[in-house]
Amino acid sequence: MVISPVHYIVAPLAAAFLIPLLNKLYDDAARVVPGIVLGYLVVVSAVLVPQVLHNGPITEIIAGWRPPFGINLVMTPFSAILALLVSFMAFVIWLYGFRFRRTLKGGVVMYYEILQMMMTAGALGIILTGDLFNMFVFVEIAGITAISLAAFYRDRDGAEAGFKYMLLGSLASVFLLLGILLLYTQTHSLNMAQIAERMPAVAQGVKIMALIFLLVSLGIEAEMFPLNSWAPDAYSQAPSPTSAAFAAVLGVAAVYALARVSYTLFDAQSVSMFLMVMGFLTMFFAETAAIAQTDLKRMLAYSSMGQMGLVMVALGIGNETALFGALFLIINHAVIKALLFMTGSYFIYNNNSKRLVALNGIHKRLPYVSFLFSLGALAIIGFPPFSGFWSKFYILSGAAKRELLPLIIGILAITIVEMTYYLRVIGRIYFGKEETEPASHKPSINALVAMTSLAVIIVVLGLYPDLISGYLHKASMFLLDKQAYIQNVLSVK
Amino acid sequence: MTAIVINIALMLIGTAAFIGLLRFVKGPTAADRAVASDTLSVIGIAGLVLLAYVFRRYIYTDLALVYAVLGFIGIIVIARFIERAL
Amino acid sequence: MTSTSYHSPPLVHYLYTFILVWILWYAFTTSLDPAELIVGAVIAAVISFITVRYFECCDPILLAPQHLLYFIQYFFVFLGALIKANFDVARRVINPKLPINPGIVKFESKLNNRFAKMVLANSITLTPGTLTVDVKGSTFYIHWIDVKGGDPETAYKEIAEPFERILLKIYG
Amino acid sequence: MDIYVALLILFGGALVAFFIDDLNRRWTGPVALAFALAAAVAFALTPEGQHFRLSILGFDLHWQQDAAARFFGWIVLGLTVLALIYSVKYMEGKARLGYFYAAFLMSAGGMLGVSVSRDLISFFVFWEIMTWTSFLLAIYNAYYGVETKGIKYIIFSSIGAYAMLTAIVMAGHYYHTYDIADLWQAGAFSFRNHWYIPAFLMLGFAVKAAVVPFHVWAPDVYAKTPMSFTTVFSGAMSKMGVLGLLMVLTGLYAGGGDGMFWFRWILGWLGGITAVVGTLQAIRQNDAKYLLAYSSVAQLGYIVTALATGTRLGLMAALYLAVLHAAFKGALFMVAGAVEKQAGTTDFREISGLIKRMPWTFFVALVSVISLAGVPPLGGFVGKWLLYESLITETHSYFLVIVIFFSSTAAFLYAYRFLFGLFLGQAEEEIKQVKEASWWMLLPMLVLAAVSIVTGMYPGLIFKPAADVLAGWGLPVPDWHMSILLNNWGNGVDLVTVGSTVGIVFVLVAIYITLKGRKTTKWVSTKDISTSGEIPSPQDNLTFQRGFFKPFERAIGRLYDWDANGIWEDLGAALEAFFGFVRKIYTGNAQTYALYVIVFLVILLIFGAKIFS
Amino acid sequence: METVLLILHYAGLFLILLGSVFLFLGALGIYRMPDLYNRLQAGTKASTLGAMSTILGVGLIQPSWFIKLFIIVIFIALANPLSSHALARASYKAGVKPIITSDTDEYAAVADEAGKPKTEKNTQTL
Amino acid sequence: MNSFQEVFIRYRELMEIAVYGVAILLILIGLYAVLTKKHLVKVVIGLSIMDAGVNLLFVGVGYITNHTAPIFSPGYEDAADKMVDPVPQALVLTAIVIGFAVTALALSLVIRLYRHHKTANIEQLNSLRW
Amino acid sequence: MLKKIFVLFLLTVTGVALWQSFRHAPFGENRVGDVENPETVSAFYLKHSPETLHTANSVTAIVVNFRGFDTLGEVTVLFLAATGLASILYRRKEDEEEEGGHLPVRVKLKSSTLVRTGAKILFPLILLLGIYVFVHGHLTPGGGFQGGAIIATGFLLMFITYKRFNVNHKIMVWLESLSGLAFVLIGLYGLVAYGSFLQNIPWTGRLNDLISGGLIPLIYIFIGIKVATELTNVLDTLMNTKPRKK
Ligand code: NA
Ligand code: NA
Repeated sequence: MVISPVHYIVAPLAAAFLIPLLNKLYDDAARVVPGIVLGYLVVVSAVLVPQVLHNGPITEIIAGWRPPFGINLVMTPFSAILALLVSFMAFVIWLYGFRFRRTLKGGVVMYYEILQMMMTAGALGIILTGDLFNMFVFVEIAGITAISLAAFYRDRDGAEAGFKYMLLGSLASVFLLLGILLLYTQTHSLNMAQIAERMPAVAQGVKIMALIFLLVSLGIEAEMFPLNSWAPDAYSQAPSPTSAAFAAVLGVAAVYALARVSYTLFDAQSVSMFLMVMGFLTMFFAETAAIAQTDLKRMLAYSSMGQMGLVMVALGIGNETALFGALFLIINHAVIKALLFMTGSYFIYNNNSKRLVALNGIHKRLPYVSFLFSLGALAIIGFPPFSGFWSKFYILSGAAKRELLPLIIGILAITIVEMTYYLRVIGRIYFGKEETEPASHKPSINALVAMTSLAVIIVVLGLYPDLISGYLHKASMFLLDKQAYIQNVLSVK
Repeated sequence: MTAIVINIALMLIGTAAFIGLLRFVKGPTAADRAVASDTLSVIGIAGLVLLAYVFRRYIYTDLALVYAVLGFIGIIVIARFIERAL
Repeated sequence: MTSTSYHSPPLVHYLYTFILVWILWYAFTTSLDPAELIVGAVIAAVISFITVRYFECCDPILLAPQHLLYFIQYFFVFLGALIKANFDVARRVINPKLPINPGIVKFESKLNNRFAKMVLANSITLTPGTLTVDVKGSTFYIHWIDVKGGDPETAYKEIAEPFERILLKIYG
Repeated sequence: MDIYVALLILFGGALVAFFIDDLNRRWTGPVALAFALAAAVAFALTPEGQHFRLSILGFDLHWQQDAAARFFGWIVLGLTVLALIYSVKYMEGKARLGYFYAAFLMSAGGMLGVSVSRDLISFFVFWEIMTWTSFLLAIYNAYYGVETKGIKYIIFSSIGAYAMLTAIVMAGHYYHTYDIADLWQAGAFSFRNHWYIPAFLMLGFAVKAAVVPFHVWAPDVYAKTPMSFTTVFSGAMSKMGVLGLLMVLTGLYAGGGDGMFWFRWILGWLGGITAVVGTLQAIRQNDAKYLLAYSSVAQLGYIVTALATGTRLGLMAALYLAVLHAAFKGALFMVAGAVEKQAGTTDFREISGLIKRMPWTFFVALVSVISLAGVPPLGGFVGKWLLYESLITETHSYFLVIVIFFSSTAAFLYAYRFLFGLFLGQAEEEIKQVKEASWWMLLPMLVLAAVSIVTGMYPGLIFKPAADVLAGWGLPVPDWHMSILLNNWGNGVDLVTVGSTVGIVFVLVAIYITLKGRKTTKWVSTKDISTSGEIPSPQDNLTFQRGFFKPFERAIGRLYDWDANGIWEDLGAALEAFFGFVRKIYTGNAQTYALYVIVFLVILLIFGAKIFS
Repeated sequence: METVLLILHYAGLFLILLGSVFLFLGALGIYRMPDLYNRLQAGTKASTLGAMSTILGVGLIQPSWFIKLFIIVIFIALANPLSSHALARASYKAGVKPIITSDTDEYAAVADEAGKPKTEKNTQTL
Repeated sequence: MNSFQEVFIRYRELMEIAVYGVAILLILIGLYAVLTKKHLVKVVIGLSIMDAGVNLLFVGVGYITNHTAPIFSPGYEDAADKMVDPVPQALVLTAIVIGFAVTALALSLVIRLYRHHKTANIEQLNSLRW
Repeated sequence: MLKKIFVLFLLTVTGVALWQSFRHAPFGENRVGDVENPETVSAFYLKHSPETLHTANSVTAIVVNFRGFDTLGEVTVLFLAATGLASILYRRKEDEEEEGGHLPVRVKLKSSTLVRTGAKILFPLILLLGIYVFVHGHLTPGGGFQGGAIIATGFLLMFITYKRFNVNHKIMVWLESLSGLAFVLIGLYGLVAYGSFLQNIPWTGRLNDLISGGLIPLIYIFIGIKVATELTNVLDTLMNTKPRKK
């Protein structure tokens, strides 16, 4: 069987259905199988991404019906890179958590593993599908897993976080359905390429209504202000590997959906201002809320929202430079935020507390973890020579190309806020006065490997961004080229 | 003749459904609403069968059957809920 | 799909359930297409396997010819009562000022069979002015729209007797 | 040897130092020092004029070993090596040495990188590296600094850096290049084209050079950082601001200095005000470290004023003072560090009479203070001379001269206080246990003192590379001689003669005082002083040093009321309060959140046609 | 054959008409009757017969549909009184008081066996 | 014969109000419950009502006057051009199932919240804020 | 009060906007277009459902084949909801202690004997109806989801009438897993044999035969089994969470 994009979806699905059975035969199946699957997805990416980057987009037909009549998966350079990112991050997160969950008992681990793996499948589906309604289905897969995982822990306020996420997520799906239905009534199609092709003929009023419904819906998923109130709760209550996946898997997919809808279905110009303003407000409100947090995971959550805001700003700026920056930032944020959640989780685990105060002087107990956390913090602020710098620089350059001086100043002003709270945490870690010395939980070897590999990526991409820049350029160019997408999808026989 | 009768029947059933709906809205207790919806579901089954005939589609009778089953179980569940037995 | 906490029922029950379900399948499909019948047989076998423990309504002995006659008799008695009941309803609905004297009465039924009791209860519900509120053991509690006498004997006579007479012949 | 070798050595050394600390804490310092020395050697071996180009993400990074790179590079490396020698003993026994030395070397690498960068992107990258690593060092001594003092530094630095970044991306957009030479060529730094490009760049450099009102971070940070790094912090890192200003000014002057008058006036006066504010604050400090910190602010003010003149002598003065300030202020911070290490404190009220306990340290302090005060025959004098010359004869800024003169005169007060407070007067009992600092610490101090002495007689040693810098960047170059100071009227002063004469007199007087002083001193506790008729409360510190310059403070008291620090802190507090208010929108109520969604939806539905047209 | 079909047709029409009238009356019943139990009385009887009659009527008009429609009728006959009974029982247990004018409420004593407190007025609403 | 269908044609506007209007009204009613009801279960019911409205809208949009269900059962084998749009019906099936899944999940969350806080009042559900 | 007025205002705007936008798709208008030369997906499906797939119910053809990928996702959503539900409501020792040593119970009170008797009779009938609905998914209205749901309501009826009616969880897990897996495997068979995931076999029988539509009925049967077990599971979990005195 030749490797094709559909494996991204089918492998996790088959595994999810199989795990309950295997778990009866072999105790650890639930923990091992997702790793095998996610590892396989990385392999799939490793095979497919170069193909896409060199030979152009792959459109995979499903059920034998060519687009626009059947559902199809489209791997453009943009989605291919994100698919690689998501599957890789999911694998690393799995690796990180492999021994972590030993502490949980019995069938609960199985639920956890299935949900965590399927969140990745949902995200991949969102990224790969070429069909609007199919995207809705995958949004729901991702959403349901995310809600369940946010509510996973009993001793936290998980259910509350889950309920809030559920409430807003349900509104999101209602609006998404309304948007899809409106587009369907006007274009008689669900295939994104064909909708895009027929869009010019649609009456302006309906077009805008559909756009509004889609934007609000995807805005909720992509943590756009003021629709993002679920995020801090969900991030902070979920198990740490899940929090990492929220940032590195789910967030990536949500932003992708936002980009695809804005750029392919609609005119990038018409949403430009909206995305810039909302992205900026997202940054502003998230970072200002983050600075006063007393809870580490909540602080990281607000920080994630801030980064998503910046991505939206970049999507709004909309030139190739800014899109390059956006894509780079998506990658950086996925890697760095995952690292921060992973390391932060060991702080929490050791302190039995999520409070920042508990971090005082923790570097004595967890020197390497502290080092990695600090590295991540410096990188996410965008200090050179870490990778975060380049993405920010490109986004700013993109803004400069549109001569948006106030935007540049605004972004940088907010970055200072972000910097402030991250550096305070570093200060606490290294210089805080330690109160007590509880028993240490040193990171296990698999977690160390996972965290270190992310740190290496951060440094390597910072020092040698050209490792991926060619691909990113290709991807961002392709995102801008609406006609190429339509052409590629609809010409498939 | 046939058309007239069918139309009268449809109108009667429609009016019946409307009156049932009034009771449903009025309540006053949950049990009263349950009674209303019980009757409504039976009215609905009859209406469905009649419509199947109007549209000359045998396959619609399946809907009536399914609706009958689901309506019945729904009322039993509501009854159990009303007596706070769930 | 269901738990196996009871001892397993006799084979004839399986067969009996199977046949009933298969007939029902035919009623659903109303088709003598061999494919349908074969598939129906398979399904009926599966269902009879799952539900045989619960499906206890009608012993095969009920299919004996004399019982069939009683059934027909019951049907007509019931139909008459039903139509009567409906005109009664019509009367009351159109003119709700009719004197009503509601109350809940009870009586003892002589029936032992659960299915028979259910048939009786349903019949009572569908006949004029009465509604089965509950059955506990063999005591029936009936909401009676126009109570003609509070004592169980009167109630029994007025409400249950015509049905139970026939039912006792079948299930007695 | 390629230009990047020194940089690689420094950054690699940082990594090695960080991890070697886990193996053996005693190796960390020497290893770091070895790397710094290696870097210095590599830098020395890098041939003049060598270019290094690198393309990252399509940006052409350009590093060059030119006169400016050598000039500032040697300030950085020289101080770094000396400070690391000093550190070996100074930091002995302290915690987190891997962290300290790694940040130190990276910071040095950043500064060296800034010195050699000839394009704005690598300039900015190195600039940021130097900034965040120095932040890590600024918070080294106390976590509590992170919440207030240390964070102030990084916030101000980042405001500056991001102003620079804004300018850089805008310049990149308008001129399609980041190469500094090309930008000069294109007139990118001219106010006429896009005023904010030069303005924002200079804002960034001004913060690093601690120009008022962006100076508030400096005193705390200079005083709180371990002294071995403060040496570099104040001596070298602030010079990166000078380098940047010079770079922008080069562009400005190359662009014909269009409408420059007002700008130079502003910058000059900012420098002057900085000098005055720094001096006045230094005078009232009770802690030697804070005194030196404010003094640094003041000294940088002179340099900025000198830069602002834009004249031959002024620019020369700026570069000359940059080196000298690195030398004497580096030495003085080392002195403060030595005192702190040996006596446990640098608070004048706790300490006095160290002269007998730490004579070598005193010697370094004396030489450096004289140089700082700008008194002949030491190096500082030459810088002041050039500055006055430039202001009087070239730009005729007489008011500014008065300001600078006031500041220089007032500087005597704190210079005196520093010497007296630490070293002179009577030694308390507890002071008598104090020993002279280790030779590892004295050696770099003496080297720096020697710089002040030698340049006092042979300023040409600095004039030459400085002139190369100016010439290399196409700026006006004054005539200069190895040891003769010319004024505009053609009269010359032979510094060697002056220097030797004063030196001999000094030695004689010193011997006399030492011999005589021993006999006449009568011991009285310095902590038992009358309170001028007021009844002291038990909390009052009765040390006589407490009210050292009270009369002076009373005389200029009003000036102290205007406290930039307080204003910034109020602003910060107000911002945090505002942020705290803003985050209340996350009420925790799920229904409110749903309401937000619908309100947002409705706003879009109402105004959608406008928003998405 | 034709005639038979015609007769069936008209019989069917009659049943449909009759059924829909009873359905109407049933609905009227649940609307107009004074208390829940009386509404159930009226609603169940009329709607059961009405639905059965209407459906059988259609079955007569379309003989090929008859078997399936007959199944529906049997189901209704079985299930509808059952559901009414279940509702009556539940309502009583939930404390919905019937109007009793005959002084006879034999059920009151036993309905309580689950030990649940009876409320004066049922306040439970959906 | 089918005057029922004639009604559909003649009063198209009316039917539009009836179908679209009711669907939209359901969405709004659900939304109202979501925004104002304090009981968690009522909020969840509100969401379900919204779902129902959207589903109805789907089906309504797919309807074509005088056309029949898109099932080629005996007698209708060649009636393809007389059938309503099957796509929204297929979509709505998916939407219903997903709506059910979310509702079930929501109820489970309510159960846990109730067990933990001993209340189902949404306003007392704010341990996570700011 | 003010809040309610505000909410009503919001709802009014939303309602008007929805109404206005859906007026652009007039009710009852034929937007499908020419079925013989399809321009829309709907027309394409109406053409190929009987012609190519030989599937009478074109909705089923869409659900299972044309847009079968959606359906796979949908089945997954259901599966994940059941998993999530279980992960949210699983009982720990601590929970039992917190609740004062209560055991889970499905229904608190015994149900009416009449309903119990009725349920026993109706149970097989409901199961049969459910199976009928999904086996004839390609011929009549309904299908795997509907049939599965009907079966689950059959179990629901038993759950609420019998305290001790329990499903065998082991069998449920097997059915659930295998039916889901079967769906995926059928899809993979299409991928391997004909080049695209979920592609139907070329032999699709005769329109309106029970055995027609190629793999469509087979898939729908698996979906029916999966949905039935899944929903039953969900109901079981939801109903097994009430505490009861020991
Ligand atoms: Na009933
Ligand atoms: Na079907």
